[in-house]
Amino acid sequence: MKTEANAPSKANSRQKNGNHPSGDNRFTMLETSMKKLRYQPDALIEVLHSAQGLFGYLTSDLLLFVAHALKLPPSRVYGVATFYHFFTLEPRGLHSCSVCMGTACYVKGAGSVLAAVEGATGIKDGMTTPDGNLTISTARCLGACGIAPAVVYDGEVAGRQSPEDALEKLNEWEVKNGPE
Amino acid sequence: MTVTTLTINGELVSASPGASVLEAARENGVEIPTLCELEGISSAGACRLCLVEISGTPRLQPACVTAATEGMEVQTDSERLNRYRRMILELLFAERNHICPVCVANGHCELQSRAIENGMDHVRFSYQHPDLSVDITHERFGIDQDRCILCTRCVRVCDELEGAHTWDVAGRGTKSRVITDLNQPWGESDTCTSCAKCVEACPTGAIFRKGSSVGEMEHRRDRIRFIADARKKKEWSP
Amino acid sequence: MSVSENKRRPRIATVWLAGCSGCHMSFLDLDEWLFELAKLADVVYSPVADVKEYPENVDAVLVEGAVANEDNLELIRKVRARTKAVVSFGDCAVTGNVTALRNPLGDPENVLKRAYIEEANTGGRIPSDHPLVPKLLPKVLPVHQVVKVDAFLWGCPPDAARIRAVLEKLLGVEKPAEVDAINPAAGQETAKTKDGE
Amino acid sequence: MDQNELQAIAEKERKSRKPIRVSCCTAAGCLSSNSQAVLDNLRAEVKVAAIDGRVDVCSVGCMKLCSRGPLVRVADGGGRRDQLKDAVLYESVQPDDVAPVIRAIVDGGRADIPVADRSHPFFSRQKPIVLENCGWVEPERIESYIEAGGYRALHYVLREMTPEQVLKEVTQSGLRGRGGAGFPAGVKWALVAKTPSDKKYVVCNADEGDPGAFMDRSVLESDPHRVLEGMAIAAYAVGAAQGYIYIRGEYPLAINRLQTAIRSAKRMGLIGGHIMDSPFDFNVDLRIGAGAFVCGEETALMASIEGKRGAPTPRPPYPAEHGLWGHSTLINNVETLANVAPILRNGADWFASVGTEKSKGTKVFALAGKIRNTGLIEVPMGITLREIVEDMGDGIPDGRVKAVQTGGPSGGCIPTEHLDTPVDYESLAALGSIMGSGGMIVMDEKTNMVDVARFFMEFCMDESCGKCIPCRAGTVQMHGLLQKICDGNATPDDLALLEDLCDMVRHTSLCGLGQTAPNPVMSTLRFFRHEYENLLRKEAILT
Repeated sequence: MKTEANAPSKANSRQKNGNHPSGDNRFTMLETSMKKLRYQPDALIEVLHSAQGLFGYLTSDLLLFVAHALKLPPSRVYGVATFYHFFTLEPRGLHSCSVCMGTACYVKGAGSVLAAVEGATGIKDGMTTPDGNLTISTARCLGACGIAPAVVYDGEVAGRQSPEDALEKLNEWEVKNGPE
Repeated sequence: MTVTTLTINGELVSASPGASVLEAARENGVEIPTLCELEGISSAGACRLCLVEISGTPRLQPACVTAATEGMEVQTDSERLNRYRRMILELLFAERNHICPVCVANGHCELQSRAIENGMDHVRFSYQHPDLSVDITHERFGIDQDRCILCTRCVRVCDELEGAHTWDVAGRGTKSRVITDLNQPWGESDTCTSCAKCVEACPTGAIFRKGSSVGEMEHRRDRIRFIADARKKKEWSP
Repeated sequence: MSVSENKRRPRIATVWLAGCSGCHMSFLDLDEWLFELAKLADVVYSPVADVKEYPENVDAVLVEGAVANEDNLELIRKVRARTKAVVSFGDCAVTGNVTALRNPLGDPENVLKRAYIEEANTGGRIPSDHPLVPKLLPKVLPVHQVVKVDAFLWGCPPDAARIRAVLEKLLGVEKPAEVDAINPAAGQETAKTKDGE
Repeated sequence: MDQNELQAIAEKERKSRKPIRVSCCTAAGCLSSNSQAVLDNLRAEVKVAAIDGRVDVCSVGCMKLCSRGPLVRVADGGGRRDQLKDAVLYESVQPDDVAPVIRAIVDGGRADIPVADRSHPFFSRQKPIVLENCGWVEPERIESYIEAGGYRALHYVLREMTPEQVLKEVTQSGLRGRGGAGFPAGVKWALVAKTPSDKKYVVCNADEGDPGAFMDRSVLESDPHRVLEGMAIAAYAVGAAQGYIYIRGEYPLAINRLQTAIRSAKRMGLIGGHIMDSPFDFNVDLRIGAGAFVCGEETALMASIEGKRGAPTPRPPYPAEHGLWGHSTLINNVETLANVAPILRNGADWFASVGTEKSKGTKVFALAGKIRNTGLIEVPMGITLREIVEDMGDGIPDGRVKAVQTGGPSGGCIPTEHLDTPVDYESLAALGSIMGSGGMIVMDEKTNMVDVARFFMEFCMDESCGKCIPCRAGTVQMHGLLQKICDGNATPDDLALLEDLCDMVRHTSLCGLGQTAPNPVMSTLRFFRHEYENLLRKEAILT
């Protein structure tokens, strides 16, 4: 038997808008952007975009802060945050490798590039290596079909990638080989 | 108020004004199989078991959210509909771990009843056997994700009747799960009022009273209907 | 589906794969009807009969249990090849049921670890390989996912009346006993199946 | 803002132009091959060569031939659009190539860099309506759009036409929704117009999600004002005062350019209260998606705009009756709205003269796959697939065409023997595919069609919202069966089960995603059944 998530700390759950007890300035910035959206509950997705932009990922604490500010049930906020691919509840790796799996890239061999990266690291699409060095993800068409297959390394698009090219990049980042 | 007259399975019947096709059928003693629908709360049109054929409409329509209209010709029972319904049931049995003989709701389970009524005697699809959790942190109730069919009755009853909105659906697609608050243990939920409406609403053995043994988990749907009715008709107003 | 067109006496069998034998117990609950059965057909193979090898030319077989290990697999393939009508007999055969509860754990190795080490009270140890202990298959499978199945008799266990009904149908009995819709919890026939209403 | 002021802005813009215009594509395709560095170098080198007095360096949108990016165009002729035909279009320009390009301008002549053949069918067969300004206007400058005739249609509509007349014009043009299904735009508009509702909304669906499609993105990155103008005209016709553009979060550049466009249009009074001094008010806000393909479906899109999980709801009620926050709502996709201004500017008859009987106008495609020329094309409806693939795309470098995939995960694969099919809604549907939003992927003989079907099914499985059972669990099982076939472990029974399942999911799913998810399987089964059968085995083996 197991349970799935950590309980958010109760100390923070009763906070009034703003002034997060942690003193973290980013909460004030989030507060400002929520104010701009007039704390409208229907602005939840915009607010989550801002929150992730500020903090990198969405912790339970942060989701609860947003839920209280927008007067939304916590489960609703959690439901929305986990519905959309863009939001992440886990910290991302230092480096990122995003393989485009659009149709054009796929027919030109993106699948084997992804397989090579997954094979070398022992992690799957959407996961981060245990040492926090690399996150692997896939994208659905970057619009770079002309240079397929495309891979985005740390935000930089590289075209016409082979499995070898990708592995070379991982070496450069000193990504450790994972279990096969 | 004028009634609506329509044809269901070739019989001319009348339905109360504003009735859905499902309600019209029930008023006239015609059974349409359902799973996600529950009297007293809004309909989701999600389980697709109540799909019916309507003359002049190319697509099958869910009876629970389709309004009965004057002159409508409805077919609720056909070889094709039953074939589709059977496949939907098979998909559900294959999706999670439904082990009837050891389930608290054995014999009181709507999924099981629908399968028996439909004659679904085996599942042709490959069982997914996902590794799922059981949460018994709540003092009185438990949730076993193995048995959940994602009908969202718990979400709707908690939101619409209790007003707590403790439940919601997290994730998406086959990774969808019903959760309490921020996907935290139910026992640590800040919003749950322990009203048990979700327990009574659950069609399977997913949400249960602790201490229920195999086959002991009976659902009191009448309680939900009672509260919903009372609210709607303002029976308790001074 | 009936095996009664045969001129000779029908040959029937029962087989026990990965299951608890509860289905066979229910079969034995047919009590005195078993004498009727003996008049209608020869029981040529069964865990309750002392026959070592599954014979050729069997007309119908009731298969209890899921396919969980290599012995099960070998036997069910043999059964299929030598039998006209295969009936999945009980929930383990039909769905995998309790025997398939191990599937979410993944590899057999994990299963053994969970059973013999993690759940052990003291000093757990995985039993060493022994030729007499058949190897577990990667997943427990219902019978129809391994071989073609001709009829399904679900229930945990199916009650005796339903077993009789199936056998009577197979053997072409003219007026089979009537069985109503079934309440799976009670294990007895009841007409009412609607849940909680 | 009135006609004269618009003209004055256009005039001023024209006068400010220098004799030579160097344009560098900074739409996503070229940006991903480093065109920003090329643009920076161009700007710097022009200064170094001291020719900045007679040379403009512009950042423009898509110039179509994405496979040869970054693209740089050098045009003389005083920045006049009609002189463009004599311009030089350099291909694959690297930052180091900038110096020779500038030297060629100084010395006269051409740099020794590959130049695109502008008389090639890839360019000559295009019929630009939606893309008429792409690669010409500077997307971040509203003046540039106004110079190209922008906002004149809106002005005309507000001054000279009643909403009924606008509806009539759009209906007469025969414009159909470019999002995929091809519902007549005029009918949709009229439904919203006649629905009584105290508030109405116009929504631009820019949630382009098909893997292999980047048409809408190119339009938004290259010519964002065109979409705003189309929305404003639609809002006037149906009686809406608020608009939303729902755009994928994966398109940061398009988001950025739209934000700039909305800001500058507001500043000039082309969006906002009393537009062009008329009583008409119309505001536009952006809503940024967060990565969910299903949000391209109307009801899911509305749920997402309302800040909820993007789960579809049963239709009816349609958005026209019960849309955003329960109000009547018009939803059109980017390309549909991008057609609106030209229709009002040139008239319904002009538009209806392009295309076929039932499919009017043009269609933009993102042409990609194993083909020589990949990129953005806009072609008249009715052109054959063969013309697109063999003439414009110039065929496959080493091999032959096996199939053309249209409509992405909701579409199908059209085999080579049907390449003479005209591109229109009905003909593609007759072949079990759909027009779709405009992804067109060419596949060669080496492509495994079962694997293609599996690929699309994996996409649908990942993108299923999970609300209805046929789609949530059905896509998983269909994917499993396809994987089993690909692995060589499936029997004829498995194939039969797959076909039954396709039929069921198609007819029972709640929304378009599930209803069309079996299409790639059914279309490949129809034309490439032998490829499936070749992978089957007689007897089951354990997996």
